[in-house]
Amino acid sequence: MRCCLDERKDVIRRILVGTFKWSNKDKFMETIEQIQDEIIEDFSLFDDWMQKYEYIIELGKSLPLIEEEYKKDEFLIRGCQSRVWMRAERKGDRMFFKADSDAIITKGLIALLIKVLSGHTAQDIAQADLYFIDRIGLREHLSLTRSNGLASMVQQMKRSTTLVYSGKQEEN
Amino acid sequence: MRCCLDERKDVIRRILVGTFKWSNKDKFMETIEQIQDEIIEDFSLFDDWMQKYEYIIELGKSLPLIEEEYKKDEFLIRGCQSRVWMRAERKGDRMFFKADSDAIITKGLIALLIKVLSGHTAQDIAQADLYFIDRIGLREHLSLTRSNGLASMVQQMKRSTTLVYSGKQEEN
Amino acid sequence: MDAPIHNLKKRLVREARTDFPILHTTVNGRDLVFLDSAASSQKPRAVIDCINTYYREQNANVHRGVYSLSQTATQLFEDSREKVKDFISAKHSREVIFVRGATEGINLVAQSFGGKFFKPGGEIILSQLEHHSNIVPWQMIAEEKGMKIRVVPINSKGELMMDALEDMLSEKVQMIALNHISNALGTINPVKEISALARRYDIPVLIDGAQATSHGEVNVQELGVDFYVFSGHKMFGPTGIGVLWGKEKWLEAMPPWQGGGEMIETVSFEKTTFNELPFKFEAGTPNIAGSIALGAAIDYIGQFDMLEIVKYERELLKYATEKLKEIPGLRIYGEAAEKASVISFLIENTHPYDLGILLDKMGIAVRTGHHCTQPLMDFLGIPGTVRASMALYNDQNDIDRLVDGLVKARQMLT
Amino acid sequence: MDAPIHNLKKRLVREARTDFPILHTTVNGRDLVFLDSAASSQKPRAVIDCINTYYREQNANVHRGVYSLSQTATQLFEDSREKVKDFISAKHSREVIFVRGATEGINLVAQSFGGKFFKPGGEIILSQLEHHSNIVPWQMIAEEKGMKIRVVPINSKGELMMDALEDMLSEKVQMIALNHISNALGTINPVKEISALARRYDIPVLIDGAQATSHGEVNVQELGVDFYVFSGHKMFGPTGIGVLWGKEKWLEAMPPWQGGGEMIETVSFEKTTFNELPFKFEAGTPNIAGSIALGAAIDYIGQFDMLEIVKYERELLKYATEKLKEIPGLRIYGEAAEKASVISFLIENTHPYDLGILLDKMGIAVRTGHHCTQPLMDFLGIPGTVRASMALYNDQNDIDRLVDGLVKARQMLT
Ligand SMILES: Cc1ncc(COP(=O)(O)O)c(C=O)c1O
Ligand SMILES: Cc1ncc(COP(=O)(O)O)c(C=O)c1O
Repeated sequence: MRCCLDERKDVIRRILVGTFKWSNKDKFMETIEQIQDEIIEDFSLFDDWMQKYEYIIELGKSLPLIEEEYKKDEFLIRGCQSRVWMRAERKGDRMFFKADSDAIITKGLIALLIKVLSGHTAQDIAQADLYFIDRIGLREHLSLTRSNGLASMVQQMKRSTTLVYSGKQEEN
Repeated sequence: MRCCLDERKDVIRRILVGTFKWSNKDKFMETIEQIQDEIIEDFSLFDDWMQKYEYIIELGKSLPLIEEEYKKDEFLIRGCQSRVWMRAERKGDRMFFKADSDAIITKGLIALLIKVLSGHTAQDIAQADLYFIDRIGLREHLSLTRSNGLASMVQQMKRSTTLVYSGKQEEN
Repeated sequence: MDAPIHNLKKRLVREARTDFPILHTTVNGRDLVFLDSAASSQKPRAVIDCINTYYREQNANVHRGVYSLSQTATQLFEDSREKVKDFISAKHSREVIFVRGATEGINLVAQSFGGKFFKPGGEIILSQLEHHSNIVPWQMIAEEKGMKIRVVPINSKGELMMDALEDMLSEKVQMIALNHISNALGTINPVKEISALARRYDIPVLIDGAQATSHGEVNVQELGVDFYVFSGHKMFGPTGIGVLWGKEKWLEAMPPWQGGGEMIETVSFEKTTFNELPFKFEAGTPNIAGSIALGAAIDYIGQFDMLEIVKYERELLKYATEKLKEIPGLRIYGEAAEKASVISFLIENTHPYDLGILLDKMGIAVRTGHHCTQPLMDFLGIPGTVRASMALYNDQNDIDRLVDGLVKARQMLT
Repeated sequence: MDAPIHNLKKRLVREARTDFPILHTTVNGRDLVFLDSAASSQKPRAVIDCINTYYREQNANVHRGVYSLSQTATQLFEDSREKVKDFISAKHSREVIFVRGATEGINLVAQSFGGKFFKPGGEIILSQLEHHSNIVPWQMIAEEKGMKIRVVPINSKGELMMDALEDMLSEKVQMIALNHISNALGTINPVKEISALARRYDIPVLIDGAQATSHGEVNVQELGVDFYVFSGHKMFGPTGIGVLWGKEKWLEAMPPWQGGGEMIETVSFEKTTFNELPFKFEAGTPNIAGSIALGAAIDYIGQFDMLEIVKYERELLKYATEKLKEIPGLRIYGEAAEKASVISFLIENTHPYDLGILLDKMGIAVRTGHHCTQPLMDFLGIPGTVRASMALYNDQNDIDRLVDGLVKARQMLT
C-alpha cells in the first residue's frame, strides 16, 4: 500500500509545484484522447472518493483564475448551482479557456476540462468525446440536473469555440 | 327450497296484483322503520342478485307515474346518469311523492324510497335514517358517484319536503 | 421477460393479458371482464413495480438537489421525457411538457397560445365528435377573446365531413382542434390530411390524442400537427400525468401559464425571468413518480410490435361487432371505415344505465352515459350509449361474456 | 398496527423511522441520512402499499362509471377528500379541491380569483420569505391587472415585521399571500394574528402551507384564512397531488379556471354550464391514485399525536442547532422564536455546493442553493445556504452523522 500512497502524493505534488500541465500550449502533439487517458491513469491511483475529491479540490485551488473583468453575467454559465465564469480565446488556430467558480469542486472539475480541451483546434474540440468523466467516476456531475453543471460547461466550451470561430466573439 | 320460491312468487304477485302498498295513506300507524323492516324481510327471500333485480325491475314497472307536465327540467334530480323527475306534494301534515325515470332500475329504486317515505310527516322524513338500503344490499347505489343517484334522490326528497313546508313550493 | 435469444423479437400481443394483475380479480363473484379502457386503461405489473421501486429506493425532488437520490430521480425523470420524445417521434425532448393529462394540455395551449395569439373575430374549428375537454377550454378563451367556435359535422357513419371542414377554412381560423380518435364512436380521424389542409392557411392544429397513443403509432412530425396532447392513464400509465407536445417555435413564443418553482430562471420582486423549455411550462414540483412510470408504460408498449397491436385490436373489434349485431334490437353507433376498438351501442327498449348495472352484476365493466361528449349525443338524438372499449389485454372470451351478459340483461329488462 | 388494547393510544413518533423503506437503503456505501424533507418527504410503506393496491385491485376512472371498480375508485377518491377536510378542519369537503400541488393551488387562486376580483391600482402583499411559487403567480396577475406587489420585510432573526405589515394594510390591498412556514429559514408565521389584521380591511388571505402540514396541526377555520394550499409530496404522500382549500363563498364566486371533463354540468356548443363544487375546479381525469394515497398519508400522520410530532421535532431542532453551532465558522440563517425543524447555514470559506457534494459522498442528503427563495437570499446577501430539514423519521443519529460529515468536509475544503 505504501507505494500507492507515495504515487498519490506525487500526483498531488505535481499539482502543487506547478508541473501539472494547464494547457497544451507547449505540447501540441498530445491529443485530447491522450490527455484523457493520462487523467484516467492519475485517477486510478485513488481508491476512495476522499482521495479523488481531495485531488479535485487541489486542482481547483490551482486553477489559473479568470481576470476580474470577465466575472460578469455575460460570461456566466447557465445551469450551475455554483457560479461559473468562462472565457474562450483563440490564438492562431487553437482555443484556450480560462474560468473561475465560487465553488472549489466546480473549479476542480473545470480545471480537468480545461486541461483536456484547452490548446486544441476548434474542430477537435467540437468533435471531442469526453469519456474520461465517466471513467474517473464523475458521471454524477454530468447528470441533467440543473444544479450540477459539468454538462453545461462542456456545452458552453464547445459553443464558445464555435462562436469564436464564426467571428461572433472578439479574438485575442 | 320450494317454499322459498313460492314465497318469492307471492311477493312478485303482490306487486303485480297491486296490493303492494304505494304509500301509507291508509295505514298511518306504520312507521318509516316498520316499512323498512318489511322491505328487508321481503328482500331476505332472494338469494341472488338476479332475483333481487328482477324484483326491483318489477317494482319499477309498476311505479305510479308522474304526470307528463312534471317531466320538466325543474323537476329533474341532478346527479343521476338516468333522468329522474320527482314531485313532492303536501296533503294535510303529510308528504306524498311521485316520480319517474327513463331507466327501469332507477324507477324500481325510487319505488322503494317512495314506499318508505311517502305519507309521512315532514319531521319524520327529515329525520329518517334509511338503513334498509344498506341492509338489502343496495349500498352500491348510495355511492358518491354522480352516476348513481340514490343518494341524490334521498337528498332531494328531504329537501323538497323542507321546501314544501317552508311554503316555497305550492301545496296541493 | 424474453429469453435472451428472443430479444430481437417482439412479444406477442396475446400474451399481454397476464401482465395485468387487476384482470385476474373477481367482481361480484365473477372473473372481471374489463371493457372500459377508453375511460382509463389498466396497468401492467411493470408500471406498478416502477412506482413501487421509485418510492422505496429512488424518491427525491428533482432538478435542484446535488445529492445522489435527487440525481437519480432527476435522471429517471428526464429519461422518461426522452422516452416520450421517441415514442411520438418528436424532434426535441424540450418539446415534451409534462402535464396532468390531455385536459390540462389543451387548457395550457388555449390559455397561453390563445391568450397571446387569438384575435377578436377569429374562429376556432372543433368537431361534433369532440370530448368536453376539447370543447370547453376553447369556449372559455373564445368568449374571452370574442371569437366564434365552428363545428365540423359528421356523416351517418360518424366520420368527419372533410368537405365541410375544407369549406370552413379561411384566414379567420386561428386554431383547429380535433381528436385523433373519438372516445365515443371510435372514429379515427384523417389527421395528416387535415393538417395538410390547414397548412394552406397557416392554421395551427392541435390534436387530442387521448384515445390514440395505446392503439397505434403516433408520429407527430409525420402527422404534421402543431400540438399533440395525451394522458398517461389511458395508455397503461398512472393517473395524474400526461403530455403536451408542441412545436418548439410555438412553445418558445408562448408565455408561461403557471408561475412558481422550476419554471423560473431568476426571481426578484422587480423582475423575474423564465426558464427555458420544457421547464418554462412546468411550474412547481412535477408528478415525478407519474412521469417516470409513464416512461415504464412506454417501455411496456415498446415490447410489442405496434402494427401487431393494431391488427389484434382490429380483429377483436370485428369479432365484437359481428357478435353484438346478433343481439336483437341492438344498434351500433359509429361505423367509420377507420375505427378503433370502441363500440357504442343501444338495445331497443332498454336504458344504458340499466344494462350497465346488470352487466356489472355479471362482472362486466362497460361505460354508460354520454362519455363526456354531450354535443355528439345531442346530435345523435340520444342521451347516451353503452360503450365497450378494448385494449391489447382483451380477448374473445371478454366479448363472449359481454354478449351473454347483454342477452341476459335484455331478457330481464324487456 | 397497534394491538387492539392499545388502539386508543397513538403510536410513538420515535417508532416512525421503521415505516420508511428508503431510510434503510445505502448511498455511496453508507446508510442514507435524509435531511431534505422540506423539498420532498419520504413515503411510508402504508402510502406505497396503498398505491400498489389501488392499481392492482381498484383502478378505474371515477365519477361516471356504474360498474363496481369505478364505484370503488370513486368512493376511495371521495373518502380521501373527506379525510383532507377533517385533517385541516374545513367546514365542507366541497371546499377541498385536488390540484397537482401548492404551486397549482396558488396559480388557480391568482388566475381565477384574481382574474375576477383584482382591480387596477390594487396591491398584493407578499413577504421577503416567500417561495417562488408564492411570488411568480402573483407577479403575473399583478402585471396583467396593473397592480403593485408589496413585500413585508423580515428582521434579523428571519421573522416577519408585523408592524410593517400592519402599516401596509389599506383598502387598496386585494390579497395577502404568505407562507405558513418558511422553507428556507423555518420561520413559523403568526397566521392567526395576520388574518385578524386582514379582517379589519376585509382583505382575503391565502396561506401557502406547503411546509406546514406534516409538522403541526392546521385548522383552517381557527386560522381564519380564506385560502390554504399544500402539497402531498411534502407530507409523506405521493407526487403530483395537492390541495387547494378555499372558503365556500369564494370558491362559489370564482369562475372555473380549466375547462374539460368532470367540471361541467352540461355542454353544448351554444351554452355550457359548470358543475358544482368541488368539481367545478377539477377539469379532466384527476390524479386518482395520488388523491387516494394522500388520504393514506393523512391516515399515517393520524396514528401519531400531532403535539408529540411537534415536540419531537422541536427537540431534534434544538439538538441539531446546538451541535451545528459547535462547528467553527458555521453560521445559522433564521433564528425565529417560532421555528420549524429546518436549519439553513453556511460555513466560512466554503461554498454550499461543495459541502453538499462531499456530504453526499458520505451518504448524507441535504439541500444546497437558493431553495426557490432568491429574493430572500438576495436580501440576506448570500447566493444560497446548506439546508438540513427534518421530519418525524429523523433522529439524533442523523444529526450526529451530519455534524461529523460537515467537520470532515470543512477540513477538506479549507
Ligand atoms: C413554502 C413553499 N411553498 C410552495 C412550494 C411549492 O410546492 P410544490 O412544488 O409542491 O408545488 C414549496 C416547495 O417547494 C414550499 O416549500
Ligand atoms: C378523446 C378524449 N379527449 C380528452 C380526454 C380527457 O383526458 P383526461 O381526462 O385524461 O385529461 C379523454 C378522456 O376522457 C378523451 O377520451
